[in-house]
Amino acid sequence: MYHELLEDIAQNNRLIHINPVIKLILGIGCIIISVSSQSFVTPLFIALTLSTAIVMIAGIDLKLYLKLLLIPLGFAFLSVLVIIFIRNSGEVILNIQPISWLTLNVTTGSLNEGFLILSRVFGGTCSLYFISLTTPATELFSLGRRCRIPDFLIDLSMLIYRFIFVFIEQAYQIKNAQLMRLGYSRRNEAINSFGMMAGALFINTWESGENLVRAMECRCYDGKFATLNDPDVFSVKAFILVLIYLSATVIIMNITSDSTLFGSLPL
Amino acid sequence: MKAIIEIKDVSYKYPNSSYALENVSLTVYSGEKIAIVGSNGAGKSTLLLMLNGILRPQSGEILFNSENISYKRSSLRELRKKVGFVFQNPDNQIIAPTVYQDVAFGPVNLGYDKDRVKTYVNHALGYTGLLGFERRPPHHLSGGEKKKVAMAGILAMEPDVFVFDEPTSALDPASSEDIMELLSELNGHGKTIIISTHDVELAYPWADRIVLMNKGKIISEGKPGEIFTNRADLKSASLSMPVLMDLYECLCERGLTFTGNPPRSVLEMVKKIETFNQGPIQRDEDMGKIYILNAESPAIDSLQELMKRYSAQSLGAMGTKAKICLENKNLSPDFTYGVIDKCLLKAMNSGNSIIVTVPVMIKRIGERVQDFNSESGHNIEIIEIQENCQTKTG
Amino acid sequence: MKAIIEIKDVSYKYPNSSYALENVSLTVYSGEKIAIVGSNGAGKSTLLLMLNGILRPQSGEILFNSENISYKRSSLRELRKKVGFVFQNPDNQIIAPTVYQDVAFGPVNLGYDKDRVKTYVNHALGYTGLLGFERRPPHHLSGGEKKKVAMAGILAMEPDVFVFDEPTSALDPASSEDIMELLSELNGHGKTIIISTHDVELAYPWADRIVLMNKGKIISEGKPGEIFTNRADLKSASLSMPVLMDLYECLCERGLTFTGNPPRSVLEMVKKIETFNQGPIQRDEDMGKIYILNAESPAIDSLQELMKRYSAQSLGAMGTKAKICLENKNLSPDFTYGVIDKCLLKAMNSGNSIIVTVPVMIKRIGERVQDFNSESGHNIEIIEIQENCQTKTG
Amino acid sequence: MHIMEGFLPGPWWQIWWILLLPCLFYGMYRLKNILNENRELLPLLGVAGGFIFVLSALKLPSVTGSCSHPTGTALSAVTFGPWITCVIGVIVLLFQSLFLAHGGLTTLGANAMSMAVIGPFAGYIVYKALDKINFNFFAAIFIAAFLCDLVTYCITALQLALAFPSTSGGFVGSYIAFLGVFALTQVPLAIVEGLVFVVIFKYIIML
Repeated sequence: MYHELLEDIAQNNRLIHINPVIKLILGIGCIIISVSSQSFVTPLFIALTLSTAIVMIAGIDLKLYLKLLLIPLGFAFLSVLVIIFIRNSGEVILNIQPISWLTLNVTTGSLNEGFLILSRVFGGTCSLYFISLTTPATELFSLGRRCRIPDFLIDLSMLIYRFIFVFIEQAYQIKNAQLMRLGYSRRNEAINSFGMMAGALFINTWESGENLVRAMECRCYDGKFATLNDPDVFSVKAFILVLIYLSATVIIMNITSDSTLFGSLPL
Repeated sequence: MKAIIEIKDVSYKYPNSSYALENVSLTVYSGEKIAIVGSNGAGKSTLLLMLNGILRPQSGEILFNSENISYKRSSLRELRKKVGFVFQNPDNQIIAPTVYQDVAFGPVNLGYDKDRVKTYVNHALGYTGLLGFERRPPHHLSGGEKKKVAMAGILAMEPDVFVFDEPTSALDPASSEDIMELLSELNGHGKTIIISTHDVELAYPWADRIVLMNKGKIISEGKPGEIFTNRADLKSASLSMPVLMDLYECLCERGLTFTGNPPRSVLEMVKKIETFNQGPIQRDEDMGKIYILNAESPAIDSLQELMKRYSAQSLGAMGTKAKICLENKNLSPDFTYGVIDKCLLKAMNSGNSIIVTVPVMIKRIGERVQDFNSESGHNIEIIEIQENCQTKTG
Repeated sequence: MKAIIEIKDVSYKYPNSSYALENVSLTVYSGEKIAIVGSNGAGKSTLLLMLNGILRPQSGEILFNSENISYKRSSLRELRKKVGFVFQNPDNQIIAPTVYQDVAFGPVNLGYDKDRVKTYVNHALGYTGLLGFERRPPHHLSGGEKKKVAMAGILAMEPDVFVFDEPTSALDPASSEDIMELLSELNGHGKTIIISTHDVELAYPWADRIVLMNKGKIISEGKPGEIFTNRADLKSASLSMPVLMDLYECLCERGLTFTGNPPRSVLEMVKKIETFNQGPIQRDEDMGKIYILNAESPAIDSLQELMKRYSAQSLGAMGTKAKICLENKNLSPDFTYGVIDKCLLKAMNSGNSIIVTVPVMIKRIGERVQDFNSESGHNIEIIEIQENCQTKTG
Repeated sequence: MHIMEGFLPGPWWQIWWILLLPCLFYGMYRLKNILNENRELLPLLGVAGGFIFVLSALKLPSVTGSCSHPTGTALSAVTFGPWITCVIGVIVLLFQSLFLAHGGLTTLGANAMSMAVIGPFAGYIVYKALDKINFNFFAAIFIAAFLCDLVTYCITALQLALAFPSTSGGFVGSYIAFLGVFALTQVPLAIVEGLVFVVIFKYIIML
């Protein structure tokens, strides 16, 4: 399972030594600009530039990255479809009447809005991927500590983090073992197999909890967790580059705020 | 021999890491005992996971019974029925609330009816010596017992090929020997066995063929005697020689000359050392005898009497059934592993012994003793004790 | 020797099961290397868990530094600072999301200030060869590396006694040897080491003292040579003899007579066999030499040149530092474990060798070679290569 | 059902964040008090959080053929109560968005409200009520998990409808549209999730 979490990929990216603050400013800045943009141009610009950065600079495998982009598609597609049918304005392009009492219209306005939202999702997701793929959570914990997020919350997050990986490996092995004995082969059986796996995992969770308490006792636990030493140097040059990039996108956003797919203004 | 699995030029790479397998080719023949030997991270498990389609090679192909593996759902079902896989960690394999339910998991998924499931499960439990454990929760079993439940779960599906990832990891010596003997027994029934291990001491005497792996590649393959004498290959695989082999090689380097193959057991090493020693070693005139008793024969009830009659000083048990049978009679055998060699040693020192075993192993005992006799020039006799308590010379 | 831990007549019973420990008494002396040997379920882990107060005996008492263990929270903290415990499964011990944070867990909770924490952690990481791993998450490490992180986490608390439950379980041979050598190094620094294991091959050459356990009781304890020659005790503990010991005993039974103690290594066995052999073995005149090089000395840079100068055919590395040092220079040593014995063997066959090591090990090499010389009647020289590239005879 | 990053426009993503914060702070306050009394709860919550994440990262077998992920928060709500579940849930959702790209950062507020606050509350209240009248345990578990899932999905549809009211039917029309479209996948999933949790609890009790 090792290969299925973005975190694992992030641990090997080439931007790992850049101070997380800079990466977060860039990533979150781009997300907010994407969501705020009234036109599809800026989010697509962000998506394109950040994807290039992820693949070319951070060195993430292109094939893998393209696969990741498919993840949001399912939800986005269905939801955007709904929006295209319910948010009518402007010229009617398409009219369907699947059932006698239901008329579905597709208009220029709804298409514009649908496309805008799709582009926001696209831009936002690429920005999120930028954070996920370049900034391992291990770096975020110490950042959180410096930002004065309460200790117990960070400690809890770190424990959850640690056990995500322990359990995911176990779940993967259990599932493989079930597959080898032809588990998940029929519908009702699949629910049963899944429930058994989850139950077994729950029992393991229980045991892990006991072991963890014991391990912490053995090491004189006194309510403290260590932080990572020596944060990465804050590169002023990188910071200025990020500011320039963000300013540029804001300018693009303002210039292109009227651009739409079909000319008429969105709502 | 007929090829049962052919791996042709297979490569596999986990994303964002180096090759786990790189252009690996290997043919497994029906009825073989193969050990894939290498240190952790050598690619052993990745290779094994390909054999029943859990992982799919990114290049190259895998043939089962001369046909390309198909990754369609129904074909995978067929394949997994024929190639059984036992994981390294039984905790992640046996998850049903009771032993019976766990062993029945496979047969139930094969769609067998209730009676048939019961027959298969009972057979598998009997084979692994777990009858009476049906209602026990796997949780409360020892490591060795858990491993046996995992094996029984696969056994109940009656596959032709058994794949075992690190069969003895984390087991104590007695449980390890139990498991390895079960594997030999399965092999005696004609099953093909493939194990992965980093334990050279284990693989050396057990395997018919060794496949040495490192960093996703096969370094060498061949008979144990060839692979484990190659210090350079072993070093590049971060492994060391089995102790006996090491001793043998060191003695050779010191200028002693031995005849024949390198020793695979203490017995063979003893014989080799004796060949050049002129000391007070006991001579061949007064060899002991080895008696063999079928664990299923009624004569087993009069075992103690038999031991007296044949003036046998030691009792060996080979195979799960034999061990359980003796246990039920409150007899504790002197030897429960490496039994033939130990009895041969006894015989060389003019002691008699009785081996209790199952029919499938009797043939193996005969072969081993004959091998030993022809190589050493001794003439140690094996005698099968007949059901009617008479004897037949074998 | 001073007793550091005294276990007096301790019993412990888990609810709903038989006694895990029954009237166990044992004294551990400061600076010892003890191996508690037994099969799974013998009570080894239960016994170990008592040593730092995780489990509390239901009867009997445990003394640390001649004082009864107190189970008050603050006293337990003190005890656990002094008795470090490394669990069998590192996944049960590693708490934090990165290596640095995990190793720092102990020191931070002991209330050390930031700089002190850093010093201790860096020392522990350097010692275990994990420098450069600080920011790695534990799930990206191999089994052996995880085990080292678990060790480093305890090391950073600087305890006097190290308790290791099955230190090499599930590790491949190279990682096992790494870990065992680390334990010997720690012992060289005066730490008391207690391990539990079911691996007799591992315990036999390593331990100063063996404690043989079965079913919650101590069967016997004493020097490895005594414990592992007692077939009856080993059988009742469901264990078998180490291979070399088995061979030795079989040869004895066959009527060969040896002098001295049973062999603990291949080298010793070779010597024993040679004593009665009159074959073409190379004689003592042309013994090779063993050169020793401090891994911290600048001379290490000219190692290849040194090897030529002293016509050394083989290179050994002892200790983590030495291994890392050679790795950084892209040199691959011929021997990385059992180094002294292998160099002695080389020397017997008139080959020279260089051992790269750390100061604390130099003394151990000297002792081992002296022992060997006095027992075998050979006179193999060890020569320390000095920093200024001159040599001093040791 | 996670709302993707970038899907909710302003001011809706900010509004859901603002609604979430007091719940989160109250949960943290409760948690801190409990931890002050009993420090050993922290490791237990840590493993529980890991479990919830993994459960939701696994693909649930589905009757309709599509795949989704059980929320697992029902389990936490029943075991630890809804306030603590809120804290664990927010952390788990943050990790889900970062590690799996399920959900996002701006949409975390909305997703957490539906999955870590309102859903678990509904499940918890129903479970407690059924428990009081000595309802069959497994049936209670089924209903709690089923409701937890269903309520979560209703809230998500509500959040979408509020952000994108229909031009003709307004909020109500939009809500019906979103409910209808996702009902195809979500209702069967809620049933499956309920069944899965029954199997889990049966399994745990059998051991």
